[in-house]
Amino acid sequence: MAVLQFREALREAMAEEMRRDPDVFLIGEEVAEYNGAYKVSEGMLREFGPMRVVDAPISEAGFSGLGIGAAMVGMRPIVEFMTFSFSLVAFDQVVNNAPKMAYMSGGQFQVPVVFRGISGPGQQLAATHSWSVEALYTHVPGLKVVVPTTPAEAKGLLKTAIRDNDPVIFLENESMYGNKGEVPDGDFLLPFGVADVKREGLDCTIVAWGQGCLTALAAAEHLEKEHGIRCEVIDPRTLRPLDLPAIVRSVKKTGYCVTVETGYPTCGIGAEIAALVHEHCFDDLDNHVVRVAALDVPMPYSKPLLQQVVPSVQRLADAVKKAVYFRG
Amino acid sequence: MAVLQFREALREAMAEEMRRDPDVFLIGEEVAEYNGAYKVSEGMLREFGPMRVVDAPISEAGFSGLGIGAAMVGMRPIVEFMTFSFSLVAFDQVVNNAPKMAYMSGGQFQVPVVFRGISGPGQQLAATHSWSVEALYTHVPGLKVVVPTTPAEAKGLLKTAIRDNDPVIFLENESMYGNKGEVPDGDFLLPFGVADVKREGLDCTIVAWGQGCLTALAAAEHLEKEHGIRCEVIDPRTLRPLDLPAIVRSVKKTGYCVTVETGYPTCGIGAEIAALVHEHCFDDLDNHVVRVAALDVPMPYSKPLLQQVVPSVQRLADAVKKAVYFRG
Amino acid sequence: MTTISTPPSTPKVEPTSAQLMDWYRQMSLIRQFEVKCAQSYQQQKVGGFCHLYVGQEAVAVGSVAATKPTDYVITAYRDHGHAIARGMDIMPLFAELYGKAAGCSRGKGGSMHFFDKDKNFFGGHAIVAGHIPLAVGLGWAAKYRKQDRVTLCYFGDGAINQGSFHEALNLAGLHKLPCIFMVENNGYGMGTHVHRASAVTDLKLRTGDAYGIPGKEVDGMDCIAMYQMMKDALEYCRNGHGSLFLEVKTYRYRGHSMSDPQKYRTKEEVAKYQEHDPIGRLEKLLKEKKLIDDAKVTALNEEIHNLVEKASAEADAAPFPTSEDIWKDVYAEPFAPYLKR
Amino acid sequence: MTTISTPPSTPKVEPTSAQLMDWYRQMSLIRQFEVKCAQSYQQQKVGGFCHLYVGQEAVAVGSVAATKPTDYVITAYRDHGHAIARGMDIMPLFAELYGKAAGCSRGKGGSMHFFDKDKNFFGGHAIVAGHIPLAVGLGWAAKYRKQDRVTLCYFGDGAINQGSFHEALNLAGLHKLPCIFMVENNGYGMGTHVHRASAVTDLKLRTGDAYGIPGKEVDGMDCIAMYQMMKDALEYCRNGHGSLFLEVKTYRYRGHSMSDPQKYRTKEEVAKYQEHDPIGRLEKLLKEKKLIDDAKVTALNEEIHNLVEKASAEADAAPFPTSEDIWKDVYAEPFAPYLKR
Ligand SMILES: Cc1ncc(C[n+]2csc(CCOP(=O)(O)OP(=O)(O)O)c2C)c(N)n1
Ligand SMILES: Cc1ncc(C[n+]2csc(CCOP(=O)(O)OP(=O)(O)O)c2C)c(N)n1
Ligand SMILES: [Mg+2]
Ligand SMILES: [Mg+2]
Repeated sequence: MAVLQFREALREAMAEEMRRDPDVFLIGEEVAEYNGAYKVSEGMLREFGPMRVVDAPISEAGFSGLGIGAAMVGMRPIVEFMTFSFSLVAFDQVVNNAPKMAYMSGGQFQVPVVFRGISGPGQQLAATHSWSVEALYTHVPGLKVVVPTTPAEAKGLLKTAIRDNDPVIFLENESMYGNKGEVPDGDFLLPFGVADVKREGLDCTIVAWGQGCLTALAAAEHLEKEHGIRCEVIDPRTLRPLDLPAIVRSVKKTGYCVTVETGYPTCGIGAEIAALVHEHCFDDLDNHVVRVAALDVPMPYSKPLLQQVVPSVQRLADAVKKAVYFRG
Repeated sequence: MAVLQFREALREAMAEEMRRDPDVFLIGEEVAEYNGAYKVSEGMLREFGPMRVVDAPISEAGFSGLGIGAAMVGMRPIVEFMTFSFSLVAFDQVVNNAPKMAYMSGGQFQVPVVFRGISGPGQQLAATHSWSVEALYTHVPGLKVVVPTTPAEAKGLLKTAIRDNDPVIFLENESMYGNKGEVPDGDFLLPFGVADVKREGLDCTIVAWGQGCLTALAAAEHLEKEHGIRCEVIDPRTLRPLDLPAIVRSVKKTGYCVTVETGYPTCGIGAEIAALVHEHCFDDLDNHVVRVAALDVPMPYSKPLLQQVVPSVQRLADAVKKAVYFRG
Repeated sequence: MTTISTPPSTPKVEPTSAQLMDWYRQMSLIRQFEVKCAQSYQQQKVGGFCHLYVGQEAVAVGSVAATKPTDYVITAYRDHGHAIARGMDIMPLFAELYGKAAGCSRGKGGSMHFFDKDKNFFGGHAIVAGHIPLAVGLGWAAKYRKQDRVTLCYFGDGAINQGSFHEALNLAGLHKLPCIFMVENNGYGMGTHVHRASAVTDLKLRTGDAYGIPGKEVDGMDCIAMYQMMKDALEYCRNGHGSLFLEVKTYRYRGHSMSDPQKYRTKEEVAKYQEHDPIGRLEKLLKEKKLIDDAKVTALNEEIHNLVEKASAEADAAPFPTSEDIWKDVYAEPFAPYLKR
Repeated sequence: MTTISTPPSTPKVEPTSAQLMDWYRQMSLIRQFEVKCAQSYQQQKVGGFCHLYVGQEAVAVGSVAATKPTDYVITAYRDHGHAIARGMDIMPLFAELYGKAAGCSRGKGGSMHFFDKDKNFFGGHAIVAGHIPLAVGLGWAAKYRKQDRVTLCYFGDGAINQGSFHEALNLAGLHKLPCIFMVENNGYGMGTHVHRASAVTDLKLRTGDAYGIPGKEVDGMDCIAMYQMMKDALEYCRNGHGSLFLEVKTYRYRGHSMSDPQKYRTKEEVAKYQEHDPIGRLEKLLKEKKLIDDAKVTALNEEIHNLVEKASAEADAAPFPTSEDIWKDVYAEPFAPYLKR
């Protein structure tokens, strides 16, 4: 077990898989000579050379499609979006060609491509550069959507994603790249569709992933210390497939459920989970599911505004209190 | 009051607004010389000429952006997508440049553009051509999303959309273009954010719009005749802004709520409405909100399969029965 | 700028009589297939959009004839001709059109989405130009694996104005990928003439200075010219010179799709092109060469007619997919347990 | 193909001494603004991505100088220089960088999103090439309204490989819109040299045969050459000849953004370009013309320095937007009642 940064764990996963399987290659903007805009692929060009670590022009639709086409003949491309905000210029490739090829060809062509990169609001990048794309992509059958929270998950889930035979959307977060954690050496894979109970508790279930999960853990800590509210934090880790049983199990225990996400509130992941939880726990809930999300506006640049738009530990904690105390 | 086809009502709205306001023009593929792929703009080239009814190359990102840019200087472009499935190659323009310009410029530049066209599964067009885009666009603050159900609404809402100072997504449906209905002459405008009670009932609320609303009305008819279940059908008409009070009023009366949509079930409009209804009617609901949507798969071509994937009158009726009878 | 070395003008390979006969047969088969397809569409056995290849037969037949089975072929939604030229049986094609389980895409794709992995036929794609980046990926894979495979990518004149065409060709030019980009310029994108859609209508010029990909023009109503041009083009790509862009001048006799009133052109215009009908031209040559006579032509068409009728009938009688098939192939695990059901 | 009539090579207009002095002042102002901006970034008064214009000053100053106030100007995220050249006050620019309510975009846009409606400055756009179709829309509006306005659209060498560039230029070429597309070729898209991103590196060639839009090259380190080329270009567009593509050879001295280690180039390379520094070159000329001397230069820079410091301090002292402002301008109704709150 080594202690690695989140970005190092991602790099280790990619490098190990590339050593294992010659069909795996990485393509994206600045991934090679620049060593990655966020240094995730640092040193990989040196080890694997320019055919396997490939700098792409600013042509997201072009190189996403390149990855999909190569995947149709059994290669396993890792397509890096500098941020998933830029995947929107390649949207048709990602939501049509990648997830529907298997179905439209009657199962003849699988598309084992991984699209990975940053999602979520960064440091004051303003409206067009601050997308949280979970909801957009989880909406689409044929895609799988993965959001690691810890460095170990970053490695274990990315290795699984690369070996998976379906197109995988793998969402990372700039503010988490430097986070450190223990990461199992070698062939460590985590399964899709299996949630992780990041913190146990009896009073309220919080469903959160990635950046939002760290917010949830901090809020849970605060709530227990200051208010004696013991939250159970469930991290789905993959939003599609979703480990609904794990969420339901927890809600049946606590009777309360709060979701948190950095994306827009309308038709978000929180809406889906709320609908599902109400469908499966109607008689167990002591209050409706409470959703915490970014405010319903484009991301502003100005720091004090941005800090209010993105869900904070305080806003989440207040929401949990409101949820569990609402009867009186 | 004339009786018009849905497509004629749309044409009347556009023509009237173009006569009123020289800044209004229509651009899209085959809208001019071909008279529209679905004959919505038939005859408009003759009346308004090639500068105001403009055939575009197959460049959705290009001509969407053209519309947005022209709108920034006060023109009121109507951009027709032959179907909204093709808006996905222009996604960045529609979800970034259009809805965020006003915010990012501190209110200096409004974007009064209307994007209109077909949404929803057509006649066996298969996976890439059968998108219901409501959820994708309603997700995005800065956009308004309109879905007319009757020819009168088609005219009244489109005229409002053209005069609106924000970008509007206006969703039509191929199978409804031939539908006839009474349409008020002249300056008839319908406000955004005001739902219409399409059918009154005491037993169960069905929230539905566009194609799904017609399915809902048929199902309501059947349910009352065959089972004495009196459904109230609420048509929001605009999904953003959403007339939540109207929905809540109805659910408080009926105690049951079912949503229906032709789009994918995950993170759909149904999920949002379900979450909202639970938030606002927790103590009034006798059962959780039930969602009916397309099955969670890409649209298949084969007719018998497609008919099962798209919500049918039967499937909706069964869902309502299951919802209201679930206790015993 | 990157200097452009155009294909070597080697003396043209002369096709054998057997080849010519084979092409004549293939083109006739495609045409009769399409005629039957139109009939079945009227009978509502075919749904969705249906784009016929009538008039363009020489393009698919002449170009595919020059390829190896190991080469990759990908095209747009007007894909019936390419599929047949690539050697796909017509029964599974009819079955696909009729939405049957025996279809080449198991009834999930329809007219616009024919696929055949064994034949290295990568579809059948309905989003205009959306498949061109996929072709670049196929070319990339071949280069990466050092395989002797050329990717042949067909698209229409209307596709040239899509951003994905631009991004794909720049990538192909940049990496000198073994790809042949073939625009079937039939004059129209739906009802819009090239002159009204493309700022530059001499399409073969659009890729040289822009992407360093040489452009060549060829007569798409002449399958021999198609074959010879493709022979050179494939040679050029196999020798690692990079990509090529071929502008094929052709014409579709039928409407854009089955639901096209065709007000944008005159009957005379259509008739003018039909004078150069690719099948008629080859037939004339074969008669001159005494390879066929009227009797033989009648017999051959008779034989093809029967083949087509038989295949269509078989497909018509074949079963539809089952409800369970709805859930199949959404993910690689045939029945993903986690789908909302 | 559409024959290309290139701009008339009219005898070059010679700028007046007053103009030269003004440009020298503007370029110096831009540079000092950027230097202060870098300093404030280090002090974390500026957030997000911040792309400096140092080295490219002559491009914005020389080109904007040739425009009328009624012309439309739009650019990408490296927009400080263009905004200043267009005559925007620097206090609101600093205020925008510091996220203040007094910012030119009310603190909502930041460095990449400067806007000024009164100055016909349409931003400031962060999605590479995403603004080029907007420029086509501005050109369309001018033509539609029969107004004498030319749209000037700036973007970088990296933007050329985006699909939206392609779709936009085809539309502009097709409708002969009064648009000048100016690529500021500073050699790099982030850390990627043009040679590694563009199949054809002689960028001025990429639009002629492809879109019927003539391409011209100009020295972007020489504001006089910029001005003269733009004079001709504007003339060409105003006379209804259609669009033009100008490849401007320039160079950025600083990193791509504030967080760029610049391992992709050598100090020597940067130094080589700095020998042709646009400000230094003009200063030399002005001295030859006896319009300035060292004393005057020092005084001028002193004066600009004080201006910059004063504006920055004012902006720094100005208030942030309020929580209510979060909800403002999402929709045209300043505070849309129906937003989820
Ligand atoms: C992105 C996109 N926009 C629009 C369409 C609708 N559409 C289908 S075919 C077609 C015309 C294409 O013409 P061309 O490329 O010349 O091919 P042809 O039909 O002539 O073979 C159009 C506009 C589409 N399928 N995809
Ligand atoms: C669609 C998109 N992809 C990627 C990026 C990230 N990005 C921002 S600037 C840049 C380089 C652009 O280079 P160039 O166009 O030459 O402009 P310059 O920075 O040199 O002025 C990249 C890759 C982006 N903003 N948008
Ligand atoms: Mg065509
Ligand atoms: Mg550059």
